[in-house]
Order: sequence, then C-alpha cells, then structure tokens
Amino acid sequence: MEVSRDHFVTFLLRLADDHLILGHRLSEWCGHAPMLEEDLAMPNIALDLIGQARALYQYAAEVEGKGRSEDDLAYLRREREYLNCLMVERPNGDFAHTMLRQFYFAAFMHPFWEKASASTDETLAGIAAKAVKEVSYHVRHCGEWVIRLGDGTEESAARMKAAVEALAPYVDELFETDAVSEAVSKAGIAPAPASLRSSFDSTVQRVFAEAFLDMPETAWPQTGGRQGRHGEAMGYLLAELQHIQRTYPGAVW
Amino acid sequence: MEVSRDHFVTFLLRLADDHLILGHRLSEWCGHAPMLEEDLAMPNIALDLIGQARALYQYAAEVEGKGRSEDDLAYLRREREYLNCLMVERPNGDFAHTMLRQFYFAAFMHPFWEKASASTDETLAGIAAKAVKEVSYHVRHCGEWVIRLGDGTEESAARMKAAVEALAPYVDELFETDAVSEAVSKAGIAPAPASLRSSFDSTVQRVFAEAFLDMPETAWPQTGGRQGRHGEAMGYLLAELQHIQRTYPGAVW
Amino acid sequence: QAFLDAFQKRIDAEEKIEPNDPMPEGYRRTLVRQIGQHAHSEIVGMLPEGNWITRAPSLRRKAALLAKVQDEGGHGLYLYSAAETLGVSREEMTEELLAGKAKYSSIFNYPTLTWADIGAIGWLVDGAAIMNQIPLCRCSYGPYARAMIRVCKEESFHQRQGYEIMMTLANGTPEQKEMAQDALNRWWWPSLMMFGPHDSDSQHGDQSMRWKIKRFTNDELRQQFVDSTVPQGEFLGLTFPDPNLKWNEERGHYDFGEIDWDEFWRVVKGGGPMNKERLAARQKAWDEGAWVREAALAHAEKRKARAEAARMAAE
Amino acid sequence: QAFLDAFQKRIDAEEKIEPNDPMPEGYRRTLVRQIGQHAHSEIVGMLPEGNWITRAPSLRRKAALLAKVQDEGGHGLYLYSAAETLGVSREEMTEELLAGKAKYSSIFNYPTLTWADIGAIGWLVDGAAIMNQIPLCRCSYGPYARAMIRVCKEESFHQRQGYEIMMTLANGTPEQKEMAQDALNRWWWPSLMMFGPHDSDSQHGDQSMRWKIKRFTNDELRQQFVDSTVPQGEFLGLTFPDPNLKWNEERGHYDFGEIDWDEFWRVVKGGGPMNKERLAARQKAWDEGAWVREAALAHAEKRKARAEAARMAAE
Repeated sequence: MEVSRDHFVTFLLRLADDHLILGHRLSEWCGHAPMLEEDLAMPNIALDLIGQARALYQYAAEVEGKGRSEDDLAYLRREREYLNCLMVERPNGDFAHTMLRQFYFAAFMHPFWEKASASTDETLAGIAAKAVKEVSYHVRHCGEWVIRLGDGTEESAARMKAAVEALAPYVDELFETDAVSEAVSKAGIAPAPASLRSSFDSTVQRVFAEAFLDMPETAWPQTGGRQGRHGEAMGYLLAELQHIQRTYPGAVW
Repeated sequence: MEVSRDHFVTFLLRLADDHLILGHRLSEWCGHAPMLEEDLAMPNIALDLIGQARALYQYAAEVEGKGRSEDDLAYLRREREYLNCLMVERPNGDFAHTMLRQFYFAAFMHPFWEKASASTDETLAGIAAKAVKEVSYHVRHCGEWVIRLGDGTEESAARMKAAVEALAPYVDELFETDAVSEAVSKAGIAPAPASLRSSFDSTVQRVFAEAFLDMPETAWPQTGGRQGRHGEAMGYLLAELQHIQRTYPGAVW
Repeated sequence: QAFLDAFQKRIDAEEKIEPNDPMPEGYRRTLVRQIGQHAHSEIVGMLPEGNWITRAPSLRRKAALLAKVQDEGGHGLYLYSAAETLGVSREEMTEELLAGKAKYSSIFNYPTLTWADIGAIGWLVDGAAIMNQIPLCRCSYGPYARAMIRVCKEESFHQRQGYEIMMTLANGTPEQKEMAQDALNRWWWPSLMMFGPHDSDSQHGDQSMRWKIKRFTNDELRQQFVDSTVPQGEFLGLTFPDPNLKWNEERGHYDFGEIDWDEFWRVVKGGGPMNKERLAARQKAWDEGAWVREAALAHAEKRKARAEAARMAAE
Repeated sequence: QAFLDAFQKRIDAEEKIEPNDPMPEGYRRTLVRQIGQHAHSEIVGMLPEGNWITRAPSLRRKAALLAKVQDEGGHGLYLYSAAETLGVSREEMTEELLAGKAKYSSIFNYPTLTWADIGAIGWLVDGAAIMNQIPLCRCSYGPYARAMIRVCKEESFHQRQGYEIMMTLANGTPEQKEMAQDALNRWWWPSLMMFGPHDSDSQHGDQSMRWKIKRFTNDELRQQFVDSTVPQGEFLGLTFPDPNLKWNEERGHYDFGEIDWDEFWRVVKGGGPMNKERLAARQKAWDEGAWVREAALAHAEKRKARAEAARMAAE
C-alpha cells in the first residue's frame, strides 16, 4: 500500500511543526527557569525537539522534491500553512502549564515513536529510533514535575489543576484522524493517532494518580491546527521566529 | 543657512520614529485598559501619534527623493536604522508607567511643536500647527493621570514612584544635541532640543508637585537611540510591526 | 392588565418610551438584557480586531483600524449609558459579563488569523450587525433608539472600510486573494449565525416584536443579509462556502444551506475557539485595572474634601 | 604567621588546596568572591544570548545557540558547586547577586541588538573569557581548577562557533557584512574591559597572584587577547574600532588605544544599558519560581515521610 507524496509530506510537516513550535515555546524559558537545574533541563528538551524537527523537515524537503531546504520549510511558510496541533502553540503560562503541556506531548509521542521505529519507511524508522530514547526521558522528567507540583504545596496543586483544566480542550486533537493520518497508517509508515490513545491514557493516569489529579475532561475539544487554523497567539510566535529570515531574503546564516 | 538633505532626512526620521514607536506601544493597550474611558482615550492618543508619524514619514520620503513611501520608511528599515529615542520603545509596564512615559513625551513635544509651528520650513510648520493642538490634550490627559495616581491610593502612589524611577534614565536623551539637531535648529527648522528643557521641566514640576512626586533623577542617563542603538525590547516590537510587510514583499494593502 | 394594555397602546402608536415612563418589568428586563448584551459585544469585539493593530500592514490601515476599535469602545459607552437609564450600572453589567452570566455576540469567539479577517469582519460582521441594528433605530425605547442611530452611522462606515480591504486583497497578489477567500470561508457561516436561531426556536422573539423592541424576525434579517451580501462577494470574485447558495427567481431571494446549529449552540454555551480567552482577557484587564480605578476614586474624594475644606475656611 | 607561611609554601610548591585543607580566611574569601562572580556571570550571561534563541536565523544556528546557553547554565552549576565546597550555598550566592552585592561580568550589561552580536559574543567575549580562564585551570584551589578545565573545553568550542558565525556573515551579503562590522564596533571595547582595570588600579591583584589564584595580571591577559584576536578580525576583513591599534614590531605586540574607563566604572557600578534589566530578569525568574522550589521541597518531604512510615509499618 503506497501513500501519495502529498499525504506523506503533509504528515511529515505536521510532525515537524509540532516539534518546532513546541521547541520554540519551551526555549522561551531559557534563562528564566524557576531553578538552575531546569535552566539546563528545559533547553535540553527543546534541543531534542529542534533536532527531531530538523530531521523531519529535511526528510519532508527530500520527499517533496521541490528543492526547499529545512529552513525554507521551518521559516518561510505562512501561518495558515503551519500544521502543528493547537496544544504546542499554547502560550507557556506558568511552570505547571509548561510541564503539563510537555508531559502530554511526550506521553503521546513516546508510543508514536516506539511504533514508528518499526515503520515501513526506513528514514522515519531511523528518526524514530533516536527520538524514542529522548522522549522517554521527557515523559519521565515532566511526569515527575507533574507529580511534584500536584502533590507539593497547596499553591502548586491549585496551579497544576488550573493547568489541567486549561489544556484539556487541546488533548483530543492529538488523536485526530483524517485522510492523511489514515493513508500513512495504512501504509505502515506511522501508527494511527487514535491507536495511541490507550497508551497515552495509561501514562497520564499513572502520573495523575500520584499527582492527585483528575483526568482531563472537556465538553468542547478544540481542533483545526492540522488544517492550519491556529489560535491568536500563533501569529506572534511566527513573527518572532521568522523575522530574520523574512528581513534578509536569500541570505545564508 | 541651509541644512544638508541627509541631516534633514535624519531629523525627520528621528521624529517620525518617535511617534510611530510610541503609538505602537500605546496601541498595545487597545481593549485591555483599566476602564472603558481609557479604552477610548489611549487609542485616541495613539491615533494622533500615528497621524503625526505619517505626515513626517511622507515628508521625509519627499525630501529624501529616493522614491520610498511612508510605509517603506515605517516598515522596511532594519532595527539599527530606526532612530527613535529609547524612552518611546520601553515596554508598557503598568498603567502608571504608560501614562508617565506619555506625559514625558508630550511635555517635550508640546514646546517643540509650538516653536516648530514658526519653522522656516513650511511643511513642518503645517505639521506642527496641527500637532500642537493634539499634544496639548496629551499633556493634560496624561498629566491628570500622573496626579490622580500619584495622589490616589498608597498602591497607586508606589507604582507612580516606581515608574518615575524606571523611566528616569531615558529623560535626558530627549534633549540630546548632535550635528543633526544643531544643523536643523541653526536653519530655523526646529528648536534645539536642549532649548526645550526649561519648558519641559516646568510642566513636569507643576504636575509632579500636585502628584507629590520628586523630579526624576539619574546618575546614568541612557542614550543611543538616535544612532539606532536600541534596547532588547525593540527587536520584538519590530518583528511584530513588520511581519506582514516582510512576508508579502511588494504587496499593496 | 389595564396598565399593560395602556402601555401596549403607546407602543402601537409608535410613541417612544422614556426612562421615567412607567413600563412593565418584562419590558425593562428584556431591554436591560439586550442592551447589555449589545454593549458587551462592542467591548469584547475590540479584542479580535485589536489583535491586528500592531501588525496592520500599512500606516493608513493601522490608523483606520485604531479608529474603528476606538469607535467600538465608544458604542459600548453609549450603550452602557442607555442601559443605565434602566437602573443598572456599568459595574453590575461588567460583573455579569465576567461571571459568564451575560452574553455577547458569539462571533467574537472566533480568532482573527490573518489580515484579511479584519476585512471580513468589517464587511460581514459589521454588515450583519447593521442589518440587526437599523430596525433598532426605531426601537420603542427612546435612549436605545437614539444610541443606535449614532452607532449605525459609524458601523456603515466600518462596513464600507472592511469591504474596501477585501477589495484591495481580491485585486492584489494571488496570495492576497487566497487570504481573502480563506477569510470569507471562515467568517461566512458564523456571520449567518449572528442573527440567532430560527424563528421557530427563538425564545424572546414574539414578545419583543409586540413591544417593538424588535421589528423583524431572525430569519427575515438573515435573508436580507444574504440577499445584500452575496452580490457584493460575487463582485469581489470570491466564492461563498455554501454549495446550496443560489438565486431563487420565484422567491426573489437567495436560497442558502442550513447552518450548523450544533456549532452555533456550542459557541453560545462557551465552547467556541476563543470563548475562554476573550473572557480571560476582559477579566485580566478588569483585575489589573482595579488599582487604577480605586486610585481615581480616592483622588476624586481627596479633591472634593480639599475643595470643601477650602470653601469652609473661606466662609 | 607560621600557618600562613606553611600555606604559602604549599602554594609555591604548586600543591592543590582541597576543601578540607586549612586555608587562610582571606584566601577563602577571595575564592568565594571570585568563583561566585564567575558563576553569576554564567547565569546572567544566559540572558543576552537567550534573547536570540527564538529569533535565530536557521535551525542549525538555533540548536547550536540553545546548546551553548545550556552549557553556560552547566558552567554556572559546576561553579556554584565549587563555591559550595568553601561553605557558601547557592541560595546565599543568588541572594547576594539579586541584592546587587555580588558582581557579574559587566559585559553582559550590553544588549544583543542583532544576530551578529551572537557571533561577536562567541568570538570576542568567550575569547576573552578563555584568556582569563585558561590560567585558572592551574589555580591553586583544586575544585575551582577542575571546574575550569571542563569549562574551558566547552568555551573554546563556543568561541570557534562564534567565529564561524562571524565568518559566515563577513562572507555573506553586504548587509550581513555590515551587521558583523557593527557588532565588532559595539563589542570590541567592552571585551577589552573584561580584563578589568589596569594593574596599577587593581585591588585584589597582588595577593591573588601570590596565592596563585591568578597567574597573569589584567594587562598581560588583555595584551594576549588583543594579540591573538586582531589577526582573526583581519582575516574576516573587518576593521577594529580603534585608530591606535597597530602592530609594534619592537614590542612584538599590538599597541592599542586607551579604554574609556569612565564607561568601565559606570557599567561596573550599575549604569550600563542593561544592568537594571538583567537583574530584574533574574529577580523575576527567582520570584516567580519560588512556588516551584517550595513545591519541590514539600513533595520531597512528603515522600520521605511516606517512605519512613512504610518502613516503620514493615518493621
């Protein structure tokens, strides 16, 4: 079963954009973390994400075959062409929000990469094999923080609860299915997002139980990121991300 | 006594940039003011500033004679080419900071425009005649807020004092003299900035006396804006300001 | 009942009801709710457009947008004043908004994603608002009717401005035209939703019509809006995202597809893309502004006390 | 005095002093001050470069910059640990920094205005730091010397990376070359200031030399830096902003102009362009992080208590 080039590129860009945008958000903390150890850990995770994004953009560029570079893809698209899910673009909020967002994403990506390391696509399998090790550290590190804050002081527990509530509408989009994700999973390239739900849920449940948190619930999941319909914070993020590339077209850095 | 075209253009750009950047900062409040009346007053002042900036950019473009438009000048220069003073680019801080910054700028521009309405340059005289009316409202409106906050509650007085301290290093730059300002004032085009100090001081003194505030003092005035050496907040402001123009080069809006 | 009949007679005679006139409690309540909702819509409506002020693509557009958003604040102010004539204060209304008890127009729960959204909002959202509001200029309650006359004049200016933005984009580069089309795609259905549920599902419709607070039904206004807007869109060379949209010679109106009422109710109830953020932004402004409002009050009182003391000393 | 002589003898014999060794109070104090300052410099130094992470012009550069800033945090961590061996905690040192009592390198009180500043900082600032730090790898205090060995290795990698950024810009478009030149113009003199006042004005110099905390004087190190950096700049085709800079055949060194000592002292005392903002940023991170640190502590205690209870129950 073959996947169309368009679908494959779209799939890769969605994944790459998730990593770039979340890496961007995380890197905004740089030098402003609550403790020095986190000023090391957060850039470390951000580095992993940017590294994964690079590998994915490079591969997307290759598959696309239009002569675009990783930087063309990362920097020179318009907002409506970025295909990341909404969760990764959410503003950082406080440390509880940031850690929870990262934990959710890692809890989703861990089984994703695990399955993808047996991908029928060798390049993706290679990316996955490297990423799965990195992301299992992210699950651990961020999960520990979720526990520490959920079962810390009264204030930290309240903030953690607020974070769970604030991010709840953005969880379901991770598991969204459409023609692209179906084509890719049918071709054995990557797991169907919906198939990762139980693994995600059990990771979250395990951590939330220790953190005395209730599982996220929402009557109104938000969606649209995969079609490039973002929140209002996204435009500002891109203005910052793209500014130098847009200001000096064609320059090499 | 003639002024060189370069000096004249530089003079106009400095003035235009002051108005654009301060207007930008002020407009960031839009929809977030502490009361509805200020959600009307602040955009109103911002509109005056943007209007003045437009007149000045248009004239600068004309004098420069290189076929650039007001938007080319406002949107398409690099950070080091913007010549606004540092005060106008300072982040908004709280309402006390914003009002004080606006009050300082208006207290400086009021005598400036008053003198400039008798400029040997007719176009500038025309811009000045219109602006002087607008800015006298800004002095009044912002001055009243400085008084209200300085002589309001304990909290508002403390915030007002903090604002005075925070902005003190940026006051002196308004009065800075260099070859450009000298050439322009010798030609009778605009007053020498230093000549406006006593008027500025007496406006500030009058208001500060009512507001129970001490005059701003600093051992270390900050400067550099007139040579395009800005603070770190400026780059983010420009990324936002310029994003659409940079993204769609040559488009008409 | 005699009072109600007499009141209805005044209404039927197209007399204006004024603040000090006797009025049925239901009439007062309906007006307070509607005017308050309307005022809140103006205030919350500053946010999606305000989102583009610092990124407006030219100085001319930036100035026009600033002026527009400022006008909206002004409308909010007139409307709160009109509601205050019915004995409810701006603070009370604001607190109801922030508590999620008072509604505002659901359209502002959609995000503005590109510059073209500013055009689309002016053209479609202000266009729909005008359709709703023109009849309100003849509303039976005097202060509301008079506020609406001012509001409508400015709104129609905004609508033209929005259309002009769309025109510029539609005649611009291919990317700009695409941006305009995308904005139309996203804003068309929510604009149709602005007229509210079908007449058959509308709660307050009939009584409001009798009291001449409303003059046309939701569906009538919606049809009017479609009829006047579709030719404008065609003139721009844009396509409406509705395969069922076509001129019906017989009816003398455009037919159009069914609104996604699930989405409608979801957004009304708080599940739109921006509901939480809009309220959070207003809440933040309100909370962070508290010390300013307190200071203004404290200062005014100090002033009054001093003036009083001076007067006493002089006597 | 016998103790001091014995201590000096160990120093002269190039023996390493270790945490539990007896040492003169002045030696300890000097080290605490210097290592603390050094650690703070790494931490505050994350800010000017951190300022460009979200705006780095390519993914490769973004990753490298992230890694670099992270390394600086790591250096801060080693150094705080080295200082802790002398009996002063990281909290205490942080509080001294935030209270303005402890210094950090003045160079970080200049803003990063363009991407080229990231190149210039790597090339010049890290270059100057390495000049200062290489001799510290042989510092008489063991833990400090060992920390510096790790630090120096990474710093020289950063320095090469910075030079490579400058090279790319210098070989790039005219605008990029201009950007590189502008960065050199702004960072050159502050880099020279990094070596501190002239030997004749240096407070702590002589004793530190005797104790082999320092191995070269400020002016010696500054000369070394100029000698090694000028040819690198010339290779880039850039011009140093010093008309007096020229090779002195006789001395076998570059002559260079006089530093603006007024500016030097002004920035040391708190009047640089970014002094207030750097401290404010650190203070904000510290204050806003307080609840996180408290929560971590509270959780650790709960865990311990639970483990304890479980152990008791099991016994």
